[in-house]
Amino acid sequence: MITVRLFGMTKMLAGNQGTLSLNLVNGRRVKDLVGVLETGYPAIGELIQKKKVLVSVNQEIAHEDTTIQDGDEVALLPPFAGGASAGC
Amino acid sequence: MITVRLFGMTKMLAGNQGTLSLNLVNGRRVKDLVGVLETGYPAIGELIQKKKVLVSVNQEIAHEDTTIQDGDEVALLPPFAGGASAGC
Amino acid sequence: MSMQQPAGDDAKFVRVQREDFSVDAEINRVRGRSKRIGGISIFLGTARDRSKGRDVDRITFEHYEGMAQKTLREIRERALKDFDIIEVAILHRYGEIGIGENIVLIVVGAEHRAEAFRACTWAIDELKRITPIWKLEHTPEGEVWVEEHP
Amino acid sequence: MSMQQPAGDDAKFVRVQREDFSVDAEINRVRGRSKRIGGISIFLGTARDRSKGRDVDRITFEHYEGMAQKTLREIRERALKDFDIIEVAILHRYGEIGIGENIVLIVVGAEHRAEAFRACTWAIDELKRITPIWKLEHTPEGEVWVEEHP
Repeated sequence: MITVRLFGMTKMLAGNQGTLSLNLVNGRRVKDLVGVLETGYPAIGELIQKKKVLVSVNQEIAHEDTTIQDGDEVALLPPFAGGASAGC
Repeated sequence: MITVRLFGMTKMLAGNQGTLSLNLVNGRRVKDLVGVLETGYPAIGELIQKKKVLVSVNQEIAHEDTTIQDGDEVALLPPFAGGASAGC
Repeated sequence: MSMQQPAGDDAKFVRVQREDFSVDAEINRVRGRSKRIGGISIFLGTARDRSKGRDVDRITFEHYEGMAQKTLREIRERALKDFDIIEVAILHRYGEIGIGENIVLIVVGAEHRAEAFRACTWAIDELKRITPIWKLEHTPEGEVWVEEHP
Repeated sequence: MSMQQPAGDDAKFVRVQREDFSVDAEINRVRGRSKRIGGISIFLGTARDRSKGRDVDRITFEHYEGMAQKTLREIRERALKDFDIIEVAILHRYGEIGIGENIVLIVVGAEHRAEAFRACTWAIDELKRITPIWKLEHTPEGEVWVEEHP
């Protein structure tokens, strides 16, 4: 089981769950995780495909071939919006 | 009699007098004032000729043909140095 | 990269916190680093009452605890390496923030002002680009997670 | 040009004073102008302990009372006219100032940060270029009236 942390709009799209517990049955890479997400949360899957939402592993931005180990900290990162008002 | 205000290095060059009282006998323009200064305070006169020191009349930068009226506020302005440490 | 939090300067000069901050206090922290500092460039971001044509009543910031701090520490370290500056402080608030309130602060101290300004503009651009912080705008029509294109 | 002092905003947002100032207080004055303000760019100049290779113990600033204020008011008005900003405050101290202390402050509030930064850098450049303020540096070797070439 992999625990995935959600923030902002991805949390909202998952019914305000802050984490998801997912089974990676067909592989341990980020793209396998995305496949599982596309089944259960198609809106999130689409945002990842469009690169609007990034996947991080251990607080580093990951790529589709990054391997996920047991105990790794995985998160879905919607577009960043720190730094004050829109376009400030 | 024209009263001329001095600041910074021009004040120092005039023996730390904050004002000078000068007689303009040969004309009422800034260049006539500079002529009088060159006699009494040659170091200041030279700085004005080199445009290192500016002359102001009524708090506006003046030119050599600016006329000085009785009661005008005249000042000699050495190079400005506001705004913190050198080259900050 | 190690997940361990470096101690020392980082905690003083990089913070993500719920509470408001004092700009004077952060300036004093930065200027306390060196008597060579002659120019301090500061950016303060505050909550506006309008965003993309919408009225905004208040804003809630969410951050990825740990990764947000790590990212800001990296921005500080790159600024210190890439610009001729002496110190930089980076603070970002999270939680609910009212209109007009402080959100983000960058304070850059340098010998000369040109480099202080350059590093400060770079740091706020970079913060917006790579820091995992998100913003929920509360508007009269409802709540919107904001997608920014800086 | 009239020698009369305009009343109102000028006295609040443009000051030449002996006393120290609080950056937070000046920021609050600027941000109080409008809830549209989202980006505030600030420049704070402080007294360095070195100048052109000389050690400096302290600095004395002299200003042309009246003309200095008039010049700073004109800089504020041109900044408000030429940049897309909402408010700008300009303060300069005079008298004796110790190393590390505040000398000059520019606070620019705008909707967007790019214009705030542009106006702030312009204002400090312009202040140094045209404001009748002079600086006497006290060094271990004596006192020097400083000529700046910005």
